[in-house]
Amino acid sequence: MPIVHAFGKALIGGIPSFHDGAMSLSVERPDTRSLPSQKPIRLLDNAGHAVHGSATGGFDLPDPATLLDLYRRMVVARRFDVQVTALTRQGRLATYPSALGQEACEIGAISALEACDWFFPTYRDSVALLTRGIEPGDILASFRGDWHNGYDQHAHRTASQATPLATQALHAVGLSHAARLRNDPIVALTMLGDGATSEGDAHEAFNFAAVWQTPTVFIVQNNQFAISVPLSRQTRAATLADKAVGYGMPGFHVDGNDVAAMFAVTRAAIERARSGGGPTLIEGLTYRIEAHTNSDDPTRYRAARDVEHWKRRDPIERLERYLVSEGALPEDVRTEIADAAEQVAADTRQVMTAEATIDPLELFDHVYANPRAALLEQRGRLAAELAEAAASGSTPAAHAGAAR
Amino acid sequence: MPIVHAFGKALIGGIPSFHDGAMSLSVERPDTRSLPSQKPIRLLDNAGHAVHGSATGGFDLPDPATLLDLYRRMVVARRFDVQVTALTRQGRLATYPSALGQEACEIGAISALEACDWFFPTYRDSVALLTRGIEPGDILASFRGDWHNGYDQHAHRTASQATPLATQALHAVGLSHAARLRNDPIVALTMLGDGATSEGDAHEAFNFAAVWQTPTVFIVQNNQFAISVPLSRQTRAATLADKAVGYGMPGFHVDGNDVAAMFAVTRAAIERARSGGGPTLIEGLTYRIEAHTNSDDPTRYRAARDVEHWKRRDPIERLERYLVSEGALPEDVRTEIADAAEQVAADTRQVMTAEATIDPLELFDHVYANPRAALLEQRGRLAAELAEAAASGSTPAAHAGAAR
Amino acid sequence: MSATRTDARPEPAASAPATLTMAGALNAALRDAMAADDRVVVYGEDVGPLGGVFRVTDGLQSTFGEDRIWDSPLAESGIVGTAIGMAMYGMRPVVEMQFDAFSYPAFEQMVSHVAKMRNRTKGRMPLPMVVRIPCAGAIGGVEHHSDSSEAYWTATPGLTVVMPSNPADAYSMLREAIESEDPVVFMEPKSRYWAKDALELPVRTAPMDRAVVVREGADVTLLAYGPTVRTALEAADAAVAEGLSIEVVDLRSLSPFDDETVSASVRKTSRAAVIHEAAQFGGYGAEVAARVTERNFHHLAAPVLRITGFDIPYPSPKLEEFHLPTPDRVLAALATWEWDLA
Amino acid sequence: MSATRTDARPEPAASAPATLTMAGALNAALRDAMAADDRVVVYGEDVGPLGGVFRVTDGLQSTFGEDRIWDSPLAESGIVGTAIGMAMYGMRPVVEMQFDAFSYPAFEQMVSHVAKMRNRTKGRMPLPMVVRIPCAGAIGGVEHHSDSSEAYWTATPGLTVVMPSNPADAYSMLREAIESEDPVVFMEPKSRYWAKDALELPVRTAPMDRAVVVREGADVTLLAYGPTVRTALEAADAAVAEGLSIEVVDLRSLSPFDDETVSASVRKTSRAAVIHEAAQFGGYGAEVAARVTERNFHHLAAPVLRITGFDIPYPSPKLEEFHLPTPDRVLAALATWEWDLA
Ligand SMILES: Cc1ncc(C[n+]2csc(CCOP(=O)(O)OP(=O)(O)O)c2C)c(N)n1
Ligand SMILES: Cc1ncc(C[n+]2csc(CCOP(=O)(O)OP(=O)(O)O)c2C)c(N)n1
Ligand SMILES: [Mg+2]
Ligand SMILES: [Mg+2]
Repeated sequence: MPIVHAFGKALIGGIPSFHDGAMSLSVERPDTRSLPSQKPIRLLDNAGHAVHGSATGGFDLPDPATLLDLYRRMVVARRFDVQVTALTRQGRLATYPSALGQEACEIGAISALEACDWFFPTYRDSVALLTRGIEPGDILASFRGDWHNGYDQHAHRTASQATPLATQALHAVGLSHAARLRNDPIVALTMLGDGATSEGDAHEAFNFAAVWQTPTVFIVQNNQFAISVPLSRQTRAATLADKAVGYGMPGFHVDGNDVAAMFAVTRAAIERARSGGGPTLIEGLTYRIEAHTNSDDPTRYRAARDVEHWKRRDPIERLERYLVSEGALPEDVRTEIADAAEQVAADTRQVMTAEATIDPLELFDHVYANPRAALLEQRGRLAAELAEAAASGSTPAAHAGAAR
Repeated sequence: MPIVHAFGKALIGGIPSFHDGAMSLSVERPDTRSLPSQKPIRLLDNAGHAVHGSATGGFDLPDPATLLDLYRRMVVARRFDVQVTALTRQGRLATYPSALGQEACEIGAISALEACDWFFPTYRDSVALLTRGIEPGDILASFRGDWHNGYDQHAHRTASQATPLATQALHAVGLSHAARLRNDPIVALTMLGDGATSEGDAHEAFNFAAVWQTPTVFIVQNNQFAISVPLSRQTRAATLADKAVGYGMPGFHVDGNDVAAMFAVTRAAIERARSGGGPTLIEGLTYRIEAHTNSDDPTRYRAARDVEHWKRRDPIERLERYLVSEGALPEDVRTEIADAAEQVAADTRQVMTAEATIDPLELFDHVYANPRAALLEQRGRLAAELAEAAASGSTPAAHAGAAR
Repeated sequence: MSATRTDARPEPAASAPATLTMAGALNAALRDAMAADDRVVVYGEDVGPLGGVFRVTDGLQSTFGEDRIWDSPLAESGIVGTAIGMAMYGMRPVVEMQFDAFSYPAFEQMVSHVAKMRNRTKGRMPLPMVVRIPCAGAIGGVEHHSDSSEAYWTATPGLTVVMPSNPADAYSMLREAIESEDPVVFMEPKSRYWAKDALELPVRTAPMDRAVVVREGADVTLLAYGPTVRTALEAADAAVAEGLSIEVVDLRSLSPFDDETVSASVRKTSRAAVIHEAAQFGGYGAEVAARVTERNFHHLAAPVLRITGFDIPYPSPKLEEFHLPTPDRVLAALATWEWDLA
Repeated sequence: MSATRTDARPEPAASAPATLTMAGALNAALRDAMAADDRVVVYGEDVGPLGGVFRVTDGLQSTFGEDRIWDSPLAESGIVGTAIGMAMYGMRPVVEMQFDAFSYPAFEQMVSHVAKMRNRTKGRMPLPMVVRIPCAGAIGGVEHHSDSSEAYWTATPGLTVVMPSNPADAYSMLREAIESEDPVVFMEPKSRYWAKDALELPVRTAPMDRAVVVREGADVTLLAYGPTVRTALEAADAAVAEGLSIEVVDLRSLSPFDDETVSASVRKTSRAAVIHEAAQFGGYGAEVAARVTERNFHHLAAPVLRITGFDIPYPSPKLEEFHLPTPDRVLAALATWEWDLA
């Protein structure tokens, strides 16, 4: 994807450290710190009009080809997400955390990342994985319950989807620091939720990245809820991007339903990181339209009208309005994109309806590089049980019933 | 201590939360956020002259009586600290973390706290405990190795000196929140080091305090080292007070060797907290003149000239210069203060030279409210061993030798 | 200085027997404890309007208001650390960790402070607080939702660790935990949240620190707790056909361990096995086996068996059935004993 | 994509025997590992110019530079969490936790990721990394400086946990830990840092996962590790006078457990005791006692004894001598056995 980006115009001038041991009190350097804009950076407004002036934060609207590509990815992501939620309702998955409504945040950010870069996602970010080229069946293997992780992390340069909140942000910092030590010009991008910013690990990740000046981009997807807990119970900061100040790192508060802004700001941060400029914190302000997961009941904690309010700010429709008004979304392209999305949905249905064969004996195979004697004994006992069950014609399901 | 304080003039206007769920994108409130001043707030300069203008951050110099009292407390604190370090060198204590050079930070902050308030100190803050009225022997019992904590926390409203870094900050938040739920107008003040701000617990404490609007005051004693690690490896922020921005909490960067400034800013924060205004983060920029503890060798990681540089910024001399120039430190008062300090040193020597009697059987008495049968069995075994040793005339020391 | 109990009320009159799940019994226990003592406050992640991801706090916020039960920021060390401060003030906080694995960020606060505060201060600063942990697996949860963390807590002197296996105990033990002067790790087996019993509330069962013989038998003692009590009882039922008489002890209290009840049973049957979901190596069953053996060696006809999960990370939903101890596996394990040596 | 070993050098020729402390041997192991493989990086609190609070990394920064060994910000979860990322890239990070108790903030990263990453990814994402933990007590340390944390790690499937007791093993096992494809919790008994031995480097002792019989005997097997190996050997010396022949096994590897070596010894002597500093309840000795009993029940003349610290938080410096197992206490414990039953 050839991209024109806004790097250089943004207010992300270097923030040097003013402390070097003994001399701090005598330092009289100019104060280059700045607060993130309180109004989210936006390149397209909800009506699909290009935004001008200070609200853009100095970032340029990506070119039409890029925007069309982002549109395509969002449409596919949405269709996939809706399909997986439906499959989950049908009981084909153990759980699924939907990103419906967050496509601009997910796709804008991940599309700015190159294939050589690393991505450290959460459970919420399946659609970003899809955009990154991972097969639906491999993404969903963990949510179906086959194994804890279903794709080859190295092949896709994508870590497993982290469940323990904010833990993966530290992995991103570590990996990108290692790359930097090797003069390998890659960047690590990690996503985390608004709730996750409250965890100690988020703080430690921001701080290590800033002190080590690692090539890391932190995308905080502020969907305004942590399961049932609203943002007002999570932070008292004016914006989550404000946190960047405390680490001496640039922070951006971005309209997370504007894929153009998310893309442009993330791209600038990635290039900054790649060129040795250190980490950036980007907050995308968005909204989780679906329940937290299928087992959640959001009517207990938020009003239907809030959801309706945010549905009217749909990120895909916004870009569509712009593209249509620019004549950049001809009917045949729109149809072709819709077909591609249907194809992904069909593939997803197919792979998720087929049962994966999982060998229970594999439980013992990957715990250590070299099998331990005691574990092999245990493996032998399960093998004998399975053989006996097979001989007596009983199915593993009998097992399951008893275990529950 | 009757005190005139500067509350109201300081730039600590309320920072409301701009997030309340669904409506965030449409918020257009005035931006009341502000960055802490990068130049530390100072009321007395190093020459002992009163500072005027913006450098004071709008805080007023405390009145002469207050300053004299602060002087007295610092002199006593210094004498105590030097005495304890000497006793430690003589082997009377297992360890002692000195606060030499940090007296303005320690005493300025703690003197602003009322007796009804709670204090949550670290291992570094023995001199603050002394100022709070705790007996030398009770403060030092833990460093001598008698028991993990030697004073009555409730009597002094002072928690034990925390070793696991930043953990105590959460206790302070919890206690002050409980008090607020009870409409009990007390404040909790906690101290932590520059290094400790890197821990996840510091972040969680700042955040819980800000979200819950607890009456908590955080004093970060930035002595520019965490054992051997300089501040530049701990943070890239322009000041540690900058961290406050990310929590929507007021933050102040203060000259930690100016006891007047430390006192005035802390007092304002305490009053703000007491009147429902929520928490404040105060960074005192100071320097650790001694080694980290007696077992540390600072020549390995810092230059003698840095230490000399900071010795010339001695907090006690600074205030003394001011008081003398104002004619507020008559010779008889100075002598009286010096005598009082010597008396504390003598008391400390005496109590630390005497051996405390410690009953090993007490090891079992406080683990649970009600003794467990299995623990009583173990107690019985130790009692029998001790009885046998007593009968055979062997001393516990034989034990120690064998155990090491 | 500390919070005073300003609102102590008499216990409500016993209700008519009603069918309650364990989640419902826990909810009732919290409700009654909050009504009885206004020092009791409840907080954690999603415990407010949502009522907890397992609905254990359902409806409590609308009854007691946000000053008694509220949603905290999402940070477990923060939750436990602030609860310590609240207990220091004199409150009786009851905090929730959403799953075993999400208590790990609070590990330092638990081990370095919750467990040690009373001892550190020679009893002057007790910490009456309860940390509720929905625990263990068998609910088809994805990774990190089915850990068994009890071995971490039981290895920590200063912590009291209990785990009910049924609704009546859940109610009674949670009330007792909240009334305790000591911090209690209160573990709630997730797979039993929906187990039902007919109960009259407020029910008080055996003291929280006692094990209970839940089924008498002559040939072997099964030592179980939480989710495996049902496994043991089912095995005992099935064993009847094989002519084996199994005694089942519900340990209830993991720390302290009720040596008296357990040893009495083991001396009667001369054989014991402990059953748990957690991995075997270094699991809580090791302590059970070691101390039962120490105290009853010459009464044992065979080594104490450990029937447990394998020594692997907890598996994905489709594989957990192969990992967990089942009644069949219990019976198969018993069959390996050299019975003729008895 | 991953770091490649660009700088592999042949091992240095064996040095002339020199007297080395355990701290010195560990330092040499780090130095040689860093020289042999430039994927090895070392970081943590105070490991740079200071050389670590125990001087284990003394002088390494001046040799290898700040890109190979550096001081990190003060946050243990951050240290372990970033090490995971570095290992994912292909480096071999060796990180230091300053004391056992200060590893607790890293607990979640250790248990939820370090232990689980290989298994989670079906072996596609191994984590070759070492977490060094100066462990245990007996150094007169104030609170939180003398914990024994091994039971937490050994209860966690996926972690390899080793503890050397002498300089030669310290060198050899640390080299092996760094070369391992799996994450290793490398525990260093603080009280043995200054223990000396004459060594020729680079020394390679028994494989890291094997226990070693360090003293042969006929009547009883003492199972010890780290600081208590010395305790056991001293007890064995003293027992000679009493006519008791004690065999001492240095476990070395806590997880995995070397059943083969231990069972062979126990079957020979028919009696075993395990010695550790940590509290008994739920301690690592429980696993040792349980599995030795399971595997050798009919060879045992008496229950496996546990000679350990009391079930209390680690005491203050002046009281630790009463808490720790001493040779006297070992002998007294052995004397409680009913020897005539053998
Ligand atoms: C350490 C930890 N604590 C608790 C949980 C349980 N949990 C899973 S998702 C979630 C809410 C996360 O909210 P947020 O970070 O805003 O992400 P979102 O789900 O909104 O994308 C919680 C509490 C967890 N996964 N990890
Ligand atoms: C959680 C934790 N990690 C590590 C340590 C070991 N340690 C004790 S003091 C110290 C340095 C603390 O530096 P700082 O917070 O700046 O306080 P100072 O000692 O300078 O007052 C370290 C690393 C600890 N006590 N707790
Ligand atoms: Mg969220
Ligand atoms: Mg410091």
